[in-house]
Amino acid sequence: MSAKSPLSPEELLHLYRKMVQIRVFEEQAIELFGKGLITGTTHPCIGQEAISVGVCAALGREDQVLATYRGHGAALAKGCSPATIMAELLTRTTGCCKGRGGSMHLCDTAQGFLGTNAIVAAHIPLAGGVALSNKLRKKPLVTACFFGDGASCEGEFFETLNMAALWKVPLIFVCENNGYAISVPTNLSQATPDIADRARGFGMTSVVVDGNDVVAVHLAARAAVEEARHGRGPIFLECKTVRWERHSAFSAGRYEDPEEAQKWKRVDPLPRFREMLLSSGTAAAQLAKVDQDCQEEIAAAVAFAVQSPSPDAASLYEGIFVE
Amino acid sequence: MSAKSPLSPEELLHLYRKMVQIRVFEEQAIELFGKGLITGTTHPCIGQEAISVGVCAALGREDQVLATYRGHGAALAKGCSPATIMAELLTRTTGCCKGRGGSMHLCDTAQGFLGTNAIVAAHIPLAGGVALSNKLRKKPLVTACFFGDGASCEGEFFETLNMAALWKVPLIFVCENNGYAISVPTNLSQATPDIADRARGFGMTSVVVDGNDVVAVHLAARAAVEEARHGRGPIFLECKTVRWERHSAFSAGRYEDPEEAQKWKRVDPLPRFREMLLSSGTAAAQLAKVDQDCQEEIAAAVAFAVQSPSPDAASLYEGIFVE
Amino acid sequence: MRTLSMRDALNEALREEMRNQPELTLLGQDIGAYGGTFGVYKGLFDEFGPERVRDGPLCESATVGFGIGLAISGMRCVVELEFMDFTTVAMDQIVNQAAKLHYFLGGQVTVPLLIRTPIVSRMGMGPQHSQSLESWFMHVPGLKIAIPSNAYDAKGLMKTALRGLDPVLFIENVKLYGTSAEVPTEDYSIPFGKARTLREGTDVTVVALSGTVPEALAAAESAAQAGIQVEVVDPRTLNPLDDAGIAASLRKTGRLIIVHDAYRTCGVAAEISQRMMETAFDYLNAPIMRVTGLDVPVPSGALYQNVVPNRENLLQAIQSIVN
Amino acid sequence: MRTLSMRDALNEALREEMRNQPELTLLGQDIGAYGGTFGVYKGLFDEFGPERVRDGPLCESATVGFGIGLAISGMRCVVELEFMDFTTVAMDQIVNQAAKLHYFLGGQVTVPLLIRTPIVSRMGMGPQHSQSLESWFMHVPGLKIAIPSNAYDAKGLMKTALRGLDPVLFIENVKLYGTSAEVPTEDYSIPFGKARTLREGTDVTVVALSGTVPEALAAAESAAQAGIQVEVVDPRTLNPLDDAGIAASLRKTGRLIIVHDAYRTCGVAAEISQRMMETAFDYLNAPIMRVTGLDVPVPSGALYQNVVPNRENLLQAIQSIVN
Ligand SMILES: Cc1ncc(C[n+]2csc(CCOP(=O)(O)OP(=O)(O)O)c2C)c(N)n1
Ligand SMILES: Cc1ncc(C[n+]2csc(CCOP(=O)(O)OP(=O)(O)O)c2C)c(N)n1
Ligand SMILES: [Mg+2]
Ligand SMILES: [Mg+2]
Repeated sequence: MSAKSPLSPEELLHLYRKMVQIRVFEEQAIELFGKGLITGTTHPCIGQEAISVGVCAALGREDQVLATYRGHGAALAKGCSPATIMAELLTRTTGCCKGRGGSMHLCDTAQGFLGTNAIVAAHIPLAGGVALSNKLRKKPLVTACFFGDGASCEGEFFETLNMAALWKVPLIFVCENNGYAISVPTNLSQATPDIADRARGFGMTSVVVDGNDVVAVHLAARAAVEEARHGRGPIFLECKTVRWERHSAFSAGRYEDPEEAQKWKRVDPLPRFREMLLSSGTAAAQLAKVDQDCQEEIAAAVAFAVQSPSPDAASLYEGIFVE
Repeated sequence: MSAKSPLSPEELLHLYRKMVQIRVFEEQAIELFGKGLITGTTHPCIGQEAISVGVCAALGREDQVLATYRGHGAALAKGCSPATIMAELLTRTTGCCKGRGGSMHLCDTAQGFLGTNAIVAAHIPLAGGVALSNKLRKKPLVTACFFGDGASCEGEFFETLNMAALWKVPLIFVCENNGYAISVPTNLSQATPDIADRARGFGMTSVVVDGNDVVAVHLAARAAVEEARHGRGPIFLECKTVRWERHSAFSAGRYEDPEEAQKWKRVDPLPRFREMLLSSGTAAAQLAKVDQDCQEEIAAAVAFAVQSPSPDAASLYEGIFVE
Repeated sequence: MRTLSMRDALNEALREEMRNQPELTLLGQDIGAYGGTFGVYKGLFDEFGPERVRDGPLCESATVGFGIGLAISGMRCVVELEFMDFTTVAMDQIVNQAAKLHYFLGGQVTVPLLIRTPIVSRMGMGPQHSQSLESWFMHVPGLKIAIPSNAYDAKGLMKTALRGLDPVLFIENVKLYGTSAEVPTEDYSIPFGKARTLREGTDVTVVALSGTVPEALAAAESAAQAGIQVEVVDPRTLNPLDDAGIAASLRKTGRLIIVHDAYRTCGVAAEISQRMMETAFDYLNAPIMRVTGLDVPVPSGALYQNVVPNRENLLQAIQSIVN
Repeated sequence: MRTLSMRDALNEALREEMRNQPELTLLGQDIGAYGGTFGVYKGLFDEFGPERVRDGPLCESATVGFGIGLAISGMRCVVELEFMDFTTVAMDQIVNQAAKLHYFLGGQVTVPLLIRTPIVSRMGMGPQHSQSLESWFMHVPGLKIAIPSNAYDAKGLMKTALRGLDPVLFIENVKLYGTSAEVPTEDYSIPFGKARTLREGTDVTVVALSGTVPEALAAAESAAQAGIQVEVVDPRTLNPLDDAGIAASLRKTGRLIIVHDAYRTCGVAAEISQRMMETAFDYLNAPIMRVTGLDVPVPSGALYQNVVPNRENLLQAIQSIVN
């Protein structure tokens, strides 16, 4: 980052801090899954942190985010507390969703984080509706919706592109194209390389960005948010990235080849950003301090989660309806 | 049609004959509905004949067609007998589907007419599968799938565009853009004027044609069939047309304005084609003969249908399963 | 007291709440100037305009999804699905999103979404336009279900639905739209979970749903002439279901017949029957009977009359159960 | 005789029929090199290649639609839906197309499509990944439904399904994949509609479905120690359902408990119970009981154990019904 960087040192450090926070969180989640403390499944977003961090840093607290089961990063990037998110992964009553949602269903409305979803693409029209509500109520808010390359083949994705473009809602579609839907590589799921092309067919501004460059993502997101906030949305942002070595802690994904499983490490956005910061003059000690802070914060989150109670069977019938 | 017409006089006359056949058929269907002989509903394709006729004339008998509830025209254009189609509208046992399908569910596999469907867009993936079967079995057949502008907003439409483009199946998407989905005009259902743009986003050849010019449709279809038959499909064909004065014989559609309800007549493809034929030297008597033939043929079809028996209740449990 | 048709009663309920609740928004297709496929929205577009009575593209899944998005943003939304058969294309949004979000997100969001959908079981519109699918939705926890049989109940239940915070599926048989009942001009609402006894009797209880209620009342009238006193009970809502109310009637009469248009197997009748066996087995003077739609795809045309129950086969059942 | 796991038995059935039927094609996601989400397809990709074991984009609705298209073209197709919860996104294709086309097109097409879908009710994967939705499909005429509980039945039923001409929904609880049974090396098949008595008894009949069968057998074993002889019957298929076989057992024991993982309300238990009331009321020594999944959205995490039935609450039910 040269002196001409459009971002201030504080801004850069914020991006770094959030990326490290997410990385450490995910490493811990994998460990807890291995120990049997997370029942079901968990989908780390390791290697994709630059996307949620870059986008969410362009949003205000009241702006809204919806994301997928691979959504821990989006939750943290949007400002949710690692402790209540970790407690949710462990399905504890102190979790953000009282332990009912688990890893795939995180939510913190106070942070504008309106939920992650385990049905691929199902949250995309929900995000459309949230954005429409902002428009109808004339609130100057922007909604960002994260989803994968796999989701971009589901009908609801297209239906929402069409409705969003038609009604000009302040929505940013953020496609995290990590090259795989579980085991299916994108060349087996789409005829053309860029998912962004499809959005253009609806007359929408559509941008492709290197999803492993947090500054590039952030600048693209800033521009998109600016457009959307002024009624010139929706905007489509395709962020190219590389998936972590497995689909989830529970299933492997495609990589039989151990070489391929390590591919993400060669483009890992975190060391890349660290390099960039160091070479543009950030002190190594400053970064080490951030690393240390994040380790401590997440360790505390884990301790909080592990010590929290699990919901009991008596609670099962509570809250199916409001009234 | 000048001497340079790419179509022979026989070909032109065939197009004319099919268009008249469909027109007369639909007029009769409306009359029968008015008399209470058609129970349920019926969706005439009056004013849109040039599309099914132009496309189907480019197909061989073994090539396949799938269409919508507004599918009488496609059935006749593909070579189905007016008598069994009319009997089906009247749900008689002699109907092409034994009287079970009615106006919205026509089928004649012997003519490569694989069925019309009453769930908007649901037949589009079916057509994709039919086209895939041709490819897998190395049969040099082409499948054409008709659907409306409304259908082009449904998720399954996009899902099929994607799969068809990915697997390069010999499929022709024929969008009959008549400007309305029941009462919803296209400007309330899509942000951009051309549906064809969306297909381009999947890397597909995509053509817009005047759907009320049977020769233009036919030539575009010929080119598309040629491409698809040689493995260069799928192809998208958007045919712009104007809907008849109502959505169905049962519901009105939007036109409150009687003026607007007559709009289709001003661009009616049938008199337009007749004009063209006459001015390029076809004898009026020859056309009158065709008109007369069609009137007789459809009158006979009506007589056949009306005289045919209705299925009885005992048959209800027959044929739910093959075995 | 004045009488209103069920269509007008529903229209009035919507209109009044649209006036009371400035953020109540209607989504769907053909709900604008057209007034709804079956006219329930007549005049609302003129009064409330295109923002709040919002016609959109034909994509039921995303339409419901947008409705959920509005609802979780604190607005209230009514979505119309034009035929109950089309719930199939929005199934995930209805049962995995609308019904469950409040619960699994730990109560952080509420989903005040009302989905209106007509049953068209008695018009001969064929296999994809004739289904009564209420048991599917009763199977899934999290959705309230109203299924009124007359104008008075329809308005009162609609009011309750539009004032609560839970997702509601509102099911209306189109054959009832034209039927009239006394409807007060003063504001009233009807709580969910309270069955209504439409006719008192001592010999047999007939629980009838939706479009079968007029048939049940007619059969009861005939039975009375033969000296059999039939009690006709309309549950009015399926979730919650008034088990206690039905059981009270059964304890009085000792005999129960359940009647609905839906397919027999796994229909609501089986559930009501089983609940009665669980709570009132010792009062059963005869096996509980069900008179239902046949387990066949509904053919197009007049044969639908042999598929759904009518007063004659209901009368037969009444006569057979008392003997 | 050799033993095979249910996973391997299913794999073998598919493999053998892939060898016998050159036009049998598998569609889905993650079914190729990956071998299927739960490993049922292991090795098929290597043996039969990417044309016949065809991984595709993530779009369940069009995937089923393509499968139907292949089937009506005279090929045979197997589609995998990765979790039963995802039937919701392909609902129209399953129930309005696959189930009904043969019937309403008057028998002109057949739909030899097999849809495999696993139930994941016992893994803690939360509200959108834990549902047993078989009653929905039993409600709709036109679909055969197999729901085996062991390797032997799974292979035999799969063979029948893959040789017939009707659409089949094949439901597999993932908890059973690892369980083993004796499976002959010789070819065999099991007809649909024949229940299997897995344990003989005289005091009470337990009809158990899918993943609850091992629980039922364990409960029966415990009951035997307390002197209660439990007959355990597995219907194996739900459409057709072996009413006569279940009734025969009930006539012998005079008591019936039905157990399934699915939600209680409008589940299959209610249907079986009602059929038994209709045919064997006079043999009932006690009300028919059901032990089922609770009517709550299934929370993520370990609490699922309190949602689905287990041997303990089944044993309680057995003890209470005999007293
Ligand atoms: C409708 C639906 N189909 C299938 C699945 C199973 N599934 C979960 S994640 C996933 C892959 C999605 O890929 P992508 O959208 O690229 O996201 P990524 O996992 O790569 O982040 C699949 C197939 C699901 N949850 N929902
Ligand atoms: C999934 C579904 N939604 C709604 C309907 C009701 N409906 C029948 S035709 C129609 C309009 C379709 O418009 P378009 O595709 O443009 O075809 P057109 O009628 O203009 O030929 C609608 C909404 C349906 N049959 N299926
Ligand atoms: Mg991906
Ligand atoms: Mg149209």
